[in-house]
Amino acid sequence: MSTDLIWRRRIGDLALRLGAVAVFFGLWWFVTDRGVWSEIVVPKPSSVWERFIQSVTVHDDVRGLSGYFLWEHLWASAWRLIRGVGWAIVIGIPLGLLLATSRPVRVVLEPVISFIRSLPPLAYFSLLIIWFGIEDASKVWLLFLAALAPIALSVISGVEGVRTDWVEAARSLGASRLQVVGHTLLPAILPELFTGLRLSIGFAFSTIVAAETVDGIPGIGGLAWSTKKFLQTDVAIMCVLVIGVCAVGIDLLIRTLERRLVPWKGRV
Amino acid sequence: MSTDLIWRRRIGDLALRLGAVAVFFGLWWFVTDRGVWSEIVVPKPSSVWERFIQSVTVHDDVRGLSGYFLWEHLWASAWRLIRGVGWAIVIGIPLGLLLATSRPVRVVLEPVISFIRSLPPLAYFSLLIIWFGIEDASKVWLLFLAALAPIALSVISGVEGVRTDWVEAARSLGASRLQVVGHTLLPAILPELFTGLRLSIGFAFSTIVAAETVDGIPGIGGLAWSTKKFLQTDVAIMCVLVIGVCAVGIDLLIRTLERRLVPWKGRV
Amino acid sequence: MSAPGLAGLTPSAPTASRLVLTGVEQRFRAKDGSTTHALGPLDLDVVDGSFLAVVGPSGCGKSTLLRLVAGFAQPTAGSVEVGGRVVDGPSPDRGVVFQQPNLYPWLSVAENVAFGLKMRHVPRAERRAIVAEHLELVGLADVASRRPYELSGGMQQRVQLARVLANRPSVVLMDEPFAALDAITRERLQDELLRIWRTHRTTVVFITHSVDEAVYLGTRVLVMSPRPGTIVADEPVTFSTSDQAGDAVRDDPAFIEQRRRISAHLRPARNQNPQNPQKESA
Amino acid sequence: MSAPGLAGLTPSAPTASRLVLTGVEQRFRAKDGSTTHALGPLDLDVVDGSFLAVVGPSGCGKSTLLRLVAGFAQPTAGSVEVGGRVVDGPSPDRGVVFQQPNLYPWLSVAENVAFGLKMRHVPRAERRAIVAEHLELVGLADVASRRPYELSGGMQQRVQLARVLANRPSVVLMDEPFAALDAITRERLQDELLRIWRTHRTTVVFITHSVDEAVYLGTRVLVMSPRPGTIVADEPVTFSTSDQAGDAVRDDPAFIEQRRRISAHLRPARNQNPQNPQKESA
Amino acid sequence: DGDGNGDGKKIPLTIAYQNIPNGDLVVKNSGWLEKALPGYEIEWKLFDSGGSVNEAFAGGSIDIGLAGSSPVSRGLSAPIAYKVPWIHDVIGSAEALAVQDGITSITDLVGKKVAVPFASTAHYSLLAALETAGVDPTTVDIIDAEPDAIAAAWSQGSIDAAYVWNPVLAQLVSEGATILTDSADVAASGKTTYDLAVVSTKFATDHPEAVQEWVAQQSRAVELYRSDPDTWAKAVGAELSLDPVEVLDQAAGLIFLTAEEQAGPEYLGGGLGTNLVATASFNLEAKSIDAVLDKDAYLSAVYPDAVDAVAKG
Ligand SMILES: Nc1ncnc2c1ncn2[C@@H]1O[C@H](COP(=O)(O)OP(=O)(O)OP(=O)(O)O)[C@@H](O)[C@H]1O
Ligand SMILES: Nc1ncnc2c1ncn2[C@@H]1O[C@H](COP(=O)(O)OP(=O)(O)OP(=O)(O)O)[C@@H](O)[C@H]1O
Ligand SMILES: NCCS(=O)(=O)O
Ligand SMILES: [Mg+2]
Ligand SMILES: [Mg+2]
Repeated sequence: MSTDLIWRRRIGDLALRLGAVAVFFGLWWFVTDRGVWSEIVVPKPSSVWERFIQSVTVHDDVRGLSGYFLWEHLWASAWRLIRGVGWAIVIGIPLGLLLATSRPVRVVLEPVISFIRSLPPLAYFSLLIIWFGIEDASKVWLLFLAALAPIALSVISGVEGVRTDWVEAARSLGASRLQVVGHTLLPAILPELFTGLRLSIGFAFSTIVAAETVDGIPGIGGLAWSTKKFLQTDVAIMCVLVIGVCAVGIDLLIRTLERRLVPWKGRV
Repeated sequence: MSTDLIWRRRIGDLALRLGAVAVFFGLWWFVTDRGVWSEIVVPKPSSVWERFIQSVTVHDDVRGLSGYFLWEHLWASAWRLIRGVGWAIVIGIPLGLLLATSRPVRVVLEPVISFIRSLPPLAYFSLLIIWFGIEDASKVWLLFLAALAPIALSVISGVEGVRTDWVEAARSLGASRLQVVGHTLLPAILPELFTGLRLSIGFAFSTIVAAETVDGIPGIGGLAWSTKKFLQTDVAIMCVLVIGVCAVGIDLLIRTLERRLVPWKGRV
Repeated sequence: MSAPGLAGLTPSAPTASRLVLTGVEQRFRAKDGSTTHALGPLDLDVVDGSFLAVVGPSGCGKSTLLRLVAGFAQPTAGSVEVGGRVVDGPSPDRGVVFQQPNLYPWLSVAENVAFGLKMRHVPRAERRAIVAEHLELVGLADVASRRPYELSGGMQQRVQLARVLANRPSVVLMDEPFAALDAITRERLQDELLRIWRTHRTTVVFITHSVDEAVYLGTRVLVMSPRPGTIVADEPVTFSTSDQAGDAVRDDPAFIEQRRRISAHLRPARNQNPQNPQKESA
Repeated sequence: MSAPGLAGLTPSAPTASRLVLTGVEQRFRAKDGSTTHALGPLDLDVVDGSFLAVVGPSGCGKSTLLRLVAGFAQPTAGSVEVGGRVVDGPSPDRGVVFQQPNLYPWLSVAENVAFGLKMRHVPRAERRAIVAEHLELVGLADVASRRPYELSGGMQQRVQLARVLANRPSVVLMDEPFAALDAITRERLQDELLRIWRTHRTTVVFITHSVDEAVYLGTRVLVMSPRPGTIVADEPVTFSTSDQAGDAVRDDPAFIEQRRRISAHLRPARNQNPQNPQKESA
Repeated sequence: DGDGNGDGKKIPLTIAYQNIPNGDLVVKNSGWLEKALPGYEIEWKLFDSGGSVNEAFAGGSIDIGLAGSSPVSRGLSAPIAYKVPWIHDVIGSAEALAVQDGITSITDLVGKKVAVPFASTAHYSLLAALETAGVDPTTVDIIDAEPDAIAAAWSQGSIDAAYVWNPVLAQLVSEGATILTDSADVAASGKTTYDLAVVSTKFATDHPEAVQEWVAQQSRAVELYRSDPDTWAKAVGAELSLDPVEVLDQAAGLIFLTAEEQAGPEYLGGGLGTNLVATASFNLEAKSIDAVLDKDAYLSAVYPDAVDAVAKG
């Protein structure tokens, strides 16, 4: 495909997406203007915009919202997310590989993992607090637990789907069991791993409010949670939009990375 | 493999798992007996067991807990889960296929999906309540939204990984585009679909408390939530255990189903 | 035994299977930006009912050519026409036997063979008859209910063959279909293929590495140069249209002579192979 | 040109590559509970440095046999020993060229060939030399940096061959390695293989459908019966150990006679084929 | 009369309740309302906080609900169209500021970590207590935490103080916390907090008789508390899965008022309206709302008709 065509396609994509965003805002404006629903639940785009402006400025002697600028909230949450997802990757990939390659480990640990991943964070968060304190550690743990399962599970599923002759070839070329894992299984499951990673990050994002219900300021989820309790729905919606936009951005990034790192997907 | 061997292996697995469960309860009993943590946060196995007995009996003229027997709570939640995950399957698979096979649709809808799946339920639940009322509909919607993404995403990823020559063969054997989707893509992505389904159900389980924070009785998540606020941690832990055990059971079931339906996994 | 496939199925496009390639070229773009000139420029006109055998060195673009005719890819330059219509995608009129086995693991062997018939809504009873017939044709009636991954490589290729023939396409494109077969099975399938072709006079494009096979089966043999594949020889052949077969043909001095000539066409081509300059002196 | 692979690499097990199969049988259990008797019972004793060529009808258990020797599967009955040790898993001493190409798509062609060397910690410079040598051997030096899925089927098989030979195993197991190659490339690679084998005297098990190839390359040719595969003929051959090659051998009347004899062994075997009872009368 | 509209179709009445040991749970558990209002299809919905009750009202899903005075004043500022026909309880020692050893006065809280469920009555009381003591709230590290998280954080030792209600409060005390001040003290300085009933303006206008009947049953529960606390506690305990003794312990920190008492000038007769205005302006100062409405909006939100009628009847 010519570079020209690639660029034309990219611009087309962008136009389509911007169009979709415009439609979304148009609809939002329309229903709130009509007063279909109470402003407390569905605030106007304009009030959300005002909140956004407030959140990045000093107004009435107040810095941003709840004492922090938007980017401070965002960074606090992002740093928690990075650690949570980071640990999930660091632990989840070896764990998944171990589970997929060792039967006794799988028999015991797979149910444990499906147990843990089904537990509602809201119900066990206080356990994390008593173990890891009310500070960031418990939040990072919660995000880690949310992010772990998709990664571990996709590794397991990926390994199960790896062509046996790839593994056999590696073994008979002199790869040790460990080398098979590192040099054959790991690259072979990259497509699944990327899906797992995307799901994992999405889960972590959607858990950010639950993680920040306790001592969550600064934090974009904590801000959403506390302002929602105060019926400042416009702030909460702004936070939700910010969370969503960040998540979409990261997702597109991962997709691009995937296309670069797994060019053979669907071609073998 | 002989039937004999299969049975011996199954019994071995069971023994390993029961052993793991015994270790878990042993440890739990040990730490609570030592009083390592406050009983309010980590109750004794015995109090949880008593709560369990209460939950299935009439005691002091009270039926079960919060006016319902355990199975009534469980069924209320299960029915919500079934509908949520059911819709997620019914919508998610065609949606994923559509996204994977139509570029313009994907360009617009894929970001929308990654947007939605990253949103924290706690932050947008009130929107669902205002749209769908306080009854089950809003809860089912929440569970549906939680369960949708893993299914849709694994379908997309699966389709991207399908061998092109399978599709080409189908086309040149006379399959229409729709037939390719139904007779080639769908069976070809079964392995990914099962992973997506497992993640999806797990995620729905872990959202059950968030879904039942409002008007959640009867409901196992609602029970956990309301009693936890009252520091009846033993009830909450019992609920969490019940949720976890159900989730593990369903997961094992799906695994078995997967092994039956996708015997070719890793062999092509 | 009646000719297989006669049971009910009429060819999807009984006539008009003439194949015309005009200035066809194929280039591939690698990730690093470099371009591989895989094929062409190629001009070719294959009349209805021909049996075109294609031989050429490994990597010269034979599969690429087949994929263009099948409609799996669009040429970088030039056009491909089948039956007067420009090829812009796959069609059941053009059946393809792929170089690698690509059966569906979720279907049994019989279901794999029935796939095209089912897609085209052939009634169940008829379908079953056609499948049985074609499984016998390739000698695999006894493994009808097995899954492809339980078959040997050669068996899988035979199932693929049955799957395509059962569909009775008006053009059959075959990419080294018999490469994984032993001599006996191979000769038997060659004869069966010939019989089917003689009965239905479908156009066949047949890629092979065996010059013997090409001369035995083809009405026309195309010899391709190393990559980028162009035509270095294009010879008409008559043995397949004679009413002889088997060793009667293979021992025919005319056959041996033509085989020798075509092999000779391949040999110099080989020496021009740009991939192995060091071999030229050898 | 020096013999490929000489650059530094010593065979992983210089001697002791004798192959002993005792009462080997292989049965497969299908999902539906039925059992396929794929192979055996088979007794075989192959001395060090033999070139064992195996021919037999499609689906007779040749690949199954190879997989047992490779250690990818355990026999249902009997035992497989290589160099006096019971085979209980794959080992780099036994290099395997698979019937289907199975290169790693995340590695370039050169990296695929280097795979085994890297796993065995051969220093980078040495590795590079060996890889270059073997890519030249199979005529693919110019596609070293490409990805496998950008190669033709025959090219992929050649890369697989280079990958195994570069690793210099003491036993080489090859499953129809040249089936996807044109005659010229095939003959050239046959001669190269012979040269390597003559230099290193590794034990080779070579599955092929070409009796010509079997007689040309083997020191011993095994003819197998249809499934369940057993030995119907076991003939010593001497052409590969003579110092002749190419047409000098192929035109040798002794060669032609042996080829004819072995083909004859295959023919009756063919007629007993239980898979095609209806063909017996044909 | 409460017989509905006579055509056999029952009028829906959706009630949002919370798990607070007061008369509402007695009414629910004993089924009094269902008997008193046979023409109504009554549904009880459990809510976890005044905040979510407010949201449900905004969404129009609720007719009668329970929320603290702080969330109610915020709801009125929003504005949500509801009125206050009843005071479930006046919060006394049930909500209190529990502190770790070494903190002996409110001024000691400066620089300390104090946990409180944001947007609740306790949050309001904490801020009020700080103001009364002349402590700038920004100098205190006030963090948001739900009661059970407070309990966990306390045992883990990561907070210095918490303003919270029972049973967490009792738990903190049993783990060595001392009570520095409670909502009764805060009330004495004029910042009383309540658990209030709210009824949507529409429902109150359409079915005043139902509201009156509802109030009558609530008043009956208060009377039961005074005459037969054990029966009262048993009903509440059944709802909360709690021991009746414990229920009575917890209820001791709340003040329950009969319809007659509520009709007086201190409460629905006038005092409550003033309190709501004050709460709203306090919330504005604390920046937890953006603007206060006209005084009348709060004063007119008090709906004394039902208690008046019940008190007279
Ligand atoms: N995994 C399996 N499950 C069941 N049956 C199998 C399996 N693998 C092989 N078989 C059966 O074993 C027999 C021998 O297979 P094998 O692959 O060894 O044949 P082959 O001699 O290599 O044939 P070809 O020349 O076609 O490659 C076949 O009949 C095949 O159907
Ligand atoms: N997707 C691709 N990307 C880049 N190059 C490709 C691609 N497909 C094929 N090629 C190149 O095009 C050339 C022709 O390939 P093709 O598969 O047509 O060869 P062939 O004649 O069928 O060879 P063989 O007999 O080995 O199957 C080869 O050099 C190959 O490397
Ligand atoms: N007692 C607190 C109740 S509420 O303020 O959350 O409604
Ligand atoms: Mg090819
Ligand atoms: Mg084989």
